[in-house]
Amino acid sequence: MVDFSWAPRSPLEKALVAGVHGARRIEADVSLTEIRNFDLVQLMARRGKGTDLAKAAKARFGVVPPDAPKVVQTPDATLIWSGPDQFFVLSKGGKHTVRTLAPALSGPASLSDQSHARVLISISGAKARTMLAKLSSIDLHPDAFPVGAAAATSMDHTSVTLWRGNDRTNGQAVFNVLVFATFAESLWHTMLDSGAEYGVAISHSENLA
Amino acid sequence: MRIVCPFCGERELGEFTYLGDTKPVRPEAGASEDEVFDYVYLRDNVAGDTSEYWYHGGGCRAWLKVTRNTLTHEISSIEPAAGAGAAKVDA
Amino acid sequence: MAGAQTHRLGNGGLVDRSAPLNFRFDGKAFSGFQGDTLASALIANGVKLVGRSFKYHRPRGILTSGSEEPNALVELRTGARREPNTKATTAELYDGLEAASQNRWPSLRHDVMSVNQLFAPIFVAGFYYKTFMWPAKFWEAIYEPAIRRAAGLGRAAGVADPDHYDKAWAHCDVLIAGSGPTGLAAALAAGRSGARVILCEEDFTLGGRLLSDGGTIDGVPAAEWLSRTLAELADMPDVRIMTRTTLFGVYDGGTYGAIERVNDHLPSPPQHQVRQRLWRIVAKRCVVAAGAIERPIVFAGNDTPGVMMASAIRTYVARYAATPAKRLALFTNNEDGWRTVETALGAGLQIAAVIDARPEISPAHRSLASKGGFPVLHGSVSGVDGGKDGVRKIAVSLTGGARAEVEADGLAVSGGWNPAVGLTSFHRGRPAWRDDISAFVPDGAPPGMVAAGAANGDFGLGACLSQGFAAGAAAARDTGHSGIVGTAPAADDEAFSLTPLWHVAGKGKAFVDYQHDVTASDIELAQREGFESVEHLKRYTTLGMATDQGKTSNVAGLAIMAAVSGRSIPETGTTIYRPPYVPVAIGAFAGHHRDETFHATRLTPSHHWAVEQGAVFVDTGLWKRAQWYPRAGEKDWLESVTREVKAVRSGVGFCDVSTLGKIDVHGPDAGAFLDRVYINTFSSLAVGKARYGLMLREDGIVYDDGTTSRLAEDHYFLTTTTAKAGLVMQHLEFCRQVLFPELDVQLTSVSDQWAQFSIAGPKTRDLLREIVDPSEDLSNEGFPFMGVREVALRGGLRARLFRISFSGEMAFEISVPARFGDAMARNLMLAGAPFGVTPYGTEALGVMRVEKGHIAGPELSGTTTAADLGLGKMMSTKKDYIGRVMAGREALVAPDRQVVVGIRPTDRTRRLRSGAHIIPKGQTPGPGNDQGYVTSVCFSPTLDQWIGLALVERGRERIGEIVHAHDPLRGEDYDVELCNPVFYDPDGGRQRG
Amino acid sequence: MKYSIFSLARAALSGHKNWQRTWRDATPKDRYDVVIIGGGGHGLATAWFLASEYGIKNVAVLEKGWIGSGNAGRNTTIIRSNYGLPGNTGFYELSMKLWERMEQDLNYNAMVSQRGVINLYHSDAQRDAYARRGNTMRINGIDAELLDLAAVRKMIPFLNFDNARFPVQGGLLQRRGGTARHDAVVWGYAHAASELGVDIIQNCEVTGFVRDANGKVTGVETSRGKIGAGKVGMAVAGSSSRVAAMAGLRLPIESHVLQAFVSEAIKPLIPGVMTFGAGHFYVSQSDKGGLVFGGDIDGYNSYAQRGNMPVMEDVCEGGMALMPMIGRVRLLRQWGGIMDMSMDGSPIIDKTPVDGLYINAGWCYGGFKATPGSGFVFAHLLARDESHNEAARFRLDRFRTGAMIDEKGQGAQPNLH
Repeated sequence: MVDFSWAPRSPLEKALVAGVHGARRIEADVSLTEIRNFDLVQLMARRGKGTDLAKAAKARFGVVPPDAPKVVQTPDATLIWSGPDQFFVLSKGGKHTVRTLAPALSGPASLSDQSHARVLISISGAKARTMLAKLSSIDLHPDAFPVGAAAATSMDHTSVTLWRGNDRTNGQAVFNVLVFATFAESLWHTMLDSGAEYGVAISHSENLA
Repeated sequence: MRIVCPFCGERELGEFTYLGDTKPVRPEAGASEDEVFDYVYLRDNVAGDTSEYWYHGGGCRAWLKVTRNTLTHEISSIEPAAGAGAAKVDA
Repeated sequence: MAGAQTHRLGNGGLVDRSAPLNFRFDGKAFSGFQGDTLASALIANGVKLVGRSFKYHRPRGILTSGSEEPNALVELRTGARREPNTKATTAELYDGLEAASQNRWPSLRHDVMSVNQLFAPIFVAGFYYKTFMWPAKFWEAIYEPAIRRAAGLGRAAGVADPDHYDKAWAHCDVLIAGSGPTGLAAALAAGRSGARVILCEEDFTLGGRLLSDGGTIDGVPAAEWLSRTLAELADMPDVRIMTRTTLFGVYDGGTYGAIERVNDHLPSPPQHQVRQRLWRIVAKRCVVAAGAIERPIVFAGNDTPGVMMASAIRTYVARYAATPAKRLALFTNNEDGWRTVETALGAGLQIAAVIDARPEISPAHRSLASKGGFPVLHGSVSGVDGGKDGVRKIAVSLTGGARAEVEADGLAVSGGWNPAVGLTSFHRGRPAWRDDISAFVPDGAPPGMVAAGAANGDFGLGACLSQGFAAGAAAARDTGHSGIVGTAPAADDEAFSLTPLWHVAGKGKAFVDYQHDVTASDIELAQREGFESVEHLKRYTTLGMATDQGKTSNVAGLAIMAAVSGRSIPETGTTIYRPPYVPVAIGAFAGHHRDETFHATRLTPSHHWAVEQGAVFVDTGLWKRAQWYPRAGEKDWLESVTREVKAVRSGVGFCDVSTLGKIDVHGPDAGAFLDRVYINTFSSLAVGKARYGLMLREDGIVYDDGTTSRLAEDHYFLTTTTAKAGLVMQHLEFCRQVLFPELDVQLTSVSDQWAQFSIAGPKTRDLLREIVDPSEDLSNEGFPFMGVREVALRGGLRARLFRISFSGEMAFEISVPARFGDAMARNLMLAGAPFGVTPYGTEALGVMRVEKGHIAGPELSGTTTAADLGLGKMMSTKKDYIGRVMAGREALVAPDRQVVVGIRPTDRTRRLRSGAHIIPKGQTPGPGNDQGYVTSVCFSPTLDQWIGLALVERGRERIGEIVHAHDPLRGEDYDVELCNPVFYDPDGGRQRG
Repeated sequence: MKYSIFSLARAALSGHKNWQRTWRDATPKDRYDVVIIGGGGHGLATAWFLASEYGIKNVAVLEKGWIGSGNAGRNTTIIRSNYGLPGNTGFYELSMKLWERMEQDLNYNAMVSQRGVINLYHSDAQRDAYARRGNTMRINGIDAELLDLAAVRKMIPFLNFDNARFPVQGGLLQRRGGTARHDAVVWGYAHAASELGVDIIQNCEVTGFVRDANGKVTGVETSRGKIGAGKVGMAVAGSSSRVAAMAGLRLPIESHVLQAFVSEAIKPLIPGVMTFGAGHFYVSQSDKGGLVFGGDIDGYNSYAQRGNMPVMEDVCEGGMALMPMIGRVRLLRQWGGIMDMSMDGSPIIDKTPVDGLYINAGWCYGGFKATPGSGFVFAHLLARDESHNEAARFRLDRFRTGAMIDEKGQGAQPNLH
């Protein structure tokens, strides 16, 4: 009998080369970090069960899930609006998976595992907004897209879920992008091209920002 | 063109796909061939305000009813399709 | 060594004399300064002749100092970066710049094509519509090639553009076009209000006409006010000022197009930088402060090098300290032209005379003339004596009929000013005529846009500042910003008086459209021939269609048409204004999307493993799919594919089929929902079972197919074809949200969640038993055909297993979360090694599906019905579903439709090709007996011959008939037998076994 | 007045003072045998064929603006007959044959230039579809050649063969395809029809139909008064639904905007017409030197005659994917025309359910190349009250019976054709 190993492989495994891309500066003005190994569940309210879902989610997570394009943080999960009466639960470590959420939530909602369907990229740096302006038609001005804002949108003709996490300690904004896994390498290269003139610091991480 | 998705806010044209006039209503089961023909093929094709289905496929995937002027492209109102999200609609 | 700048003033101007720049024009070395344009540098070097006109190849000089320039077009840069038709008046000088004149041969001074001037009596507007008709064949062979060679302007590089472009979005409350006094005042007011402001300036220096015309604002010199204002704006974080950026178009919903020439002022873009950037600016309000364009007067010889717009001469002298003439004459019909005289005198130039078409001039100007010692002639310029080296003498018709002559080496012309009405008219708004300035002003601007200052027909400096300020403040207020704006900057208004004058009758060609060589008499001819509508005029004479978009010619042209057709100018009207306001590089509109990054690329979960295996990939939509896996020693694709098929049919193989669209259909009404979208029934499908489904469009034609499984009472897993994945999702959402909103069903795309592999061949179970946990029952009884369930894999992972077959073999599809797809491919190789497992690509997949008679893309052509595909029996008669009624129309159920049938050549060695047509045997092919065509073919290793599928009229009734495959495109004709489309294992025993 | 090099030379001697109007400026009469609504290429061609082929000269062409101001003056000037479905194939070839003799027929140089049309293919599936189409053409006696990669490289070496996202594999070539000077086609038909007595009436907008007691159309109401007619033919693509609505008809047509673009004039760069098979881009170069190009329709109903940026960008992206040598060539003008997008992508030339009213509509974006053919078969229908053989499938009721002519296989979704 052969021994099988089932090592997960990120869709960016090949494309992501840690280090600096593009212009060499003292400090790269854009940083791109892939966050690996997360749990992502999509919840969609059943017909007429939007309120029930909100209640059940409140009971499960301690917070009311977003009913507008926003994210809501809990100590161990991020609830991300993904459309009317639907949201994602993003977490680490197997606490919030379809299996663990279903008992409490499958009454008012359908659940669909998206953990492998997306790649999560975190973007920050002094020129993060400038670089993103090449990809996103959304207004990312701090007043228009504050911390906690989210959007189901497209970047470079590719569907993404975008949200603004907490600022870094140096005050720089952090933008998180969930992109479909099979498009990830392509969008990644587009991001590198877009950021090259500012210098891009590339890394990956196991930690949610 | 910018379309204000009732769920997402104002978005760029490129995120949406156009389908057509909302006026033709799919006939109930048992309708005649003539009625279905009318639904599938005939259009008022109005020059002026018209209500249209648009799909926010590049965003929240909601189908929208958009009232738009075909002479000026100005949009005067937008509402979600009856069954967008988890909206409850009686049969 | 570069020549001396003979025509540069000793001091003054905004050029940086500490930064000399060398450049070449037509191979000759010159020098200029930082801050020059190519045009100002040429003028500083005394160059007058810069180009040749389109039709007559007349010698031409620089006419203007901006993007309205019709004459001074050059090929800028060399090699792959050569840019034809570049306006010298907007090209920034850089060290090492190389430019060449164009549309001339062998040289600019001696252009053979100027012989065209001899034929000018024949080459009138539209002459080509009246001749070159006989003999018919001569058009393509003789006339047209000659015309094409002669036409055109500069030469494109002819090789791929080596530079990069990108595109970006910007958002603001108030967008301002132009940084002259109007635009800056608007920016001040809007910025102080707290609005987000973007100001776009075409030039590389901010200030607009202030840079040339100066003046006094708020009691200080304009330059001082300018620097103070720019400093204030720079301190406002939400005011963004973009130089070298032209607002070229306005689109719906307040979306504006702008082009930023990021690095055109350098020889080539620095590493990692783009040449130009296309901006899509979303603005709630827009203030058009784009100024006005001075217009020429049409008179004989008005195209002689050295005849220039009066304001341009001011710009060259004041801003660039370059002198286009030593002894200048002015021909004006308005007060503003005189400012050129003031500037010229201030710079020490000689004024030969002022020819003023107005009946009266002001006392101030009269005393200026006597102080300057030059005559003021009341009348018009009726001719210019000169040539490629410039102006020598100017003929003047004096009011009252007498004639005079003026000796000068330059002639400044001012026919008044036309507000830049482009942006405000791009939504088909027609500008309105204003008699007091004899010009069109904006009217019917797109929503949210206003024009102010000179762009609105108010030319005085004071008016520009106050209007701009008010417009900026109002725009900010409209967008919810009400900060304290303070008071508007103030200045006096210059006097403005004008006597309309468009055309001076005279002997010799008088040009309206310089670049296209449209003369006043061409316009008269057009009117005579009935082309008096302005759109006809434009199309017949090509007036206004040159690279300057008629900025200097349109109004004069229609004024002349108005005069000859006895209508007023407003009655004559304007043509439709078309974006872009200035020509924009095609590369900029494409941005990043060119070459290999034209479109996104989708990769399957096992892509990089397949690359390691040496797979050849094929583009399927956006996907890269492994097409086959060549092995050393195989001579062509056919050998590889044949090996792969044989390996599957005799052993086991696997193929990544993750590209299929996958949709989770959840909810208590999921079954009912699927019943309405599929022609067959899914509500009756048992949990743990899969079924093949077919969808129609509402018009009754087949839309898509796929296998859909029931994973739970309220959960189906639907698959689509690779091609239609996104469209089916959209269609199903339409059904869910619009057609059947009463059904409780939820849809989620899970296409990217699952890596899915087809494992096929008689040894499939052997392989699977290696990889699946031993506790799982894979026997025919324990896991029957069309069964579906979740299984445990060795090593702890869970997978979904579907017993479905596209190849016709004993087969399963296995799916695991996508990040395990790579491991799955590797583990299948490991587990299958003892059984000779063979990865196969889309070609082998295609071969096996043709052998099995399954339909795919070529048969799902969007014109075939379920019955055409042999699937008519699937159409339920017990329920309503999308497309049911329309599928019953008479022509769609006619007995003579083309239906899917198998074909095989009567000569077993014969190769088949898709696209051949089917003709009854023994008949001569013609439209009357064209009975169908071959949709799919393959070499079947199993049958050891080529086989195919075809759509053939009444095909199923004709099984066994020999027909003719007719392929004239490839010169092939051969007999084929119509046969059962299922070539392999027709009773399906293998896939069920 | 006969046009020729000799008449030009003679005219030059008199300073071109003696040229007459290209077409007479007619005032409407009370009644015509046939009134054509729409002074575009199709309407004028119909009038000319009525007069020249069918001997019906008491004809008026009513134009609400100036002739050729609709799609005849807004297209990208391509002519071709490379269609694949019965109905289209023969009709467009009839039209092509009429192009080939147009200038001699009309005594007007419309610059019909058969420099070739090549449709590039980028996949085996696309090659097979083109092979099917090309074979259809050949079976119908139309020239077609299937070129492989080597042949395409030789013919148009400047394409991106080296680092393309979707590499070119070959092309379907129709050498007889090409371009014609669109405005000149309009003026040529106007000139020739006017010479035969047809009244061309500009600035005459039809505002309604005059019907008799039986509902038969007996004339039109216009901005210049009532005009009687034996028969009324409408050739108003872009406005078909609006005009038909005046007669109480609803059509299987939607109006969509199609943008077109022209670059600055440059020296000859591109030989014939090329279409990109992996994106929305087609291009030719005018005799004046501009690259004339276009792509997909904007995709939403519109009567605005202008488009938006996404399509503009999409088209230029296609251009840069196919031939990145045009990166530095500048786009000079952009405009939009309103297409009669029919429910199967093919035209309608038929009687209508309203007696006396005939329709010529639904040209999608194929109207220009059809101009002479459309005029010919519409004249036939108006003169004989029966469809011309080559237009027999362009029936209005084909959607009801299911006999669609759907080249793209997109179904009743006009914006996808």
